[in-house]
Amino acid sequence: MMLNVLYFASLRETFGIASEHIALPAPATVAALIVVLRARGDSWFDALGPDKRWRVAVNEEMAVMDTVLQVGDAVAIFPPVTGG
Amino acid sequence: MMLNVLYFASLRETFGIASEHIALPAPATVAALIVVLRARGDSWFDALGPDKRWRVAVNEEMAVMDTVLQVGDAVAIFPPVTGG
Amino acid sequence: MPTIRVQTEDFDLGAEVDALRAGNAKIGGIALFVGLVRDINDGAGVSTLTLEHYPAMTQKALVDIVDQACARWDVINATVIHRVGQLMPTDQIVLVIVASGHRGDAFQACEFIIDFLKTRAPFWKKESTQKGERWVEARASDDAASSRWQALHKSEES
Amino acid sequence: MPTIRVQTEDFDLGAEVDALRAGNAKIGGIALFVGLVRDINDGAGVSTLTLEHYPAMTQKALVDIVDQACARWDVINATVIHRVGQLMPTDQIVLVIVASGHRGDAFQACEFIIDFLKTRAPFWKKESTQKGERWVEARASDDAASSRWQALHKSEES
Repeated sequence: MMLNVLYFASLRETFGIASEHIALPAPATVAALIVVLRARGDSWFDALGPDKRWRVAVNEEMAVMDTVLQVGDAVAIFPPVTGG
Repeated sequence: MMLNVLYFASLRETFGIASEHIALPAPATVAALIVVLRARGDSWFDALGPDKRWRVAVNEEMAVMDTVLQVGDAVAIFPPVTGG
Repeated sequence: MPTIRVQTEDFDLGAEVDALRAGNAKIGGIALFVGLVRDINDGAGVSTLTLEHYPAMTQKALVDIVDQACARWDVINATVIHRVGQLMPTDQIVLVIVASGHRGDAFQACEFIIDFLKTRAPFWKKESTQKGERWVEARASDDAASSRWQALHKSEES
Repeated sequence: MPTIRVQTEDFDLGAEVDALRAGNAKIGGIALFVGLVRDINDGAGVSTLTLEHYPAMTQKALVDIVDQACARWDVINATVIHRVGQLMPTDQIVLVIVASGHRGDAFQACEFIIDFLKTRAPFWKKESTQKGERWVEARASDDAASSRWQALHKSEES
């Protein structure tokens, strides 16, 4: 299934990309997507490591590693927010 | 010694007077002044009873029954404040 | 320097915030409280509210409350304005503004000042309602709001 | 109806309070918080601050935070405005206003909204300092400020 993956703030700069389409075998969770992204190595492997602080939102709502993904979902990956 | 005694808000209306000079034998406390005022009877006796809520300030600072009065002190007697 | 005023005229909240800030780039957050005249108080329609105070004591009491707030929290600047005289429903009664480096201090100092003002500053309200005139009674909830800062203070020390 | 906006333009605090009140005589108190750009953050002089956000999610996140505040406290009306784009020291970043019948509810709902906004709304700050550009790190103190409302909520229920 196809997902729309978005990156924000320092992660967008680290990866050098703001968004992309990624195909993943269904059913999949956020954790499965992260495995695919880390497998790209280099900054992907480092920045999305379990020792790093980052967040995921699915369809504009905060999600966790177990959140199940559906075809067409918008998955956003970003550092902890710093607004206000 | 002479004191300047002031009444505010509902107590001013109850007593029908905003301020007066009262002579008291020195040394005296706030409690002694209250005894003198209550001895006037009627609304004075009722309004300043221990079952009623009222406050005293001496020279513009909150005081208690034991506060010692000096000649020329401004003693203000008023209901609990309701500003803000 | 804190601004502390008692006045019959209305105040302009935006202008007071601007004056308080005065371009100070150390200020990270401003907490503000404005109290308004409501038309219903304990079920009776209020047509006017008259505020009396004890002029010789009021300024002293407000300065003391603001000083206490400045001693307890990181306060860069503060403003307290309280109106007296006759007011109508929706009129502004009181304004408290606190500027700080950090929002937690701004909120706490602002709430402390209004809580203490409500129990320690010599103002009294008289309502004119359809049933006639009456002096507003002090609220137990205001005493509770004020005394919780004392409890907090003690626990901070321990 | 709450007003929730994300915009590049500055906002007029006084005008926003007026719009929020709209002559409603049930409002007894208004608590307000405005966050400003400071020129010093962790010791480096800040010359500009750039705010990025996730547009599709921002509005939804802010509406959700305000809804939670309305469910927990007596909120008559609320306003949240957050700026994005490039800002300078002393510029206004964020405005939260809560109108309530009573001041305690106004203060708590206002502080809750800004605390949750700081940890749950998708905004990111990048500072340009004399040392170059850097993304602002999330603060542990903001997580603590946000999570204490959860603790409070649990203790209210018990």
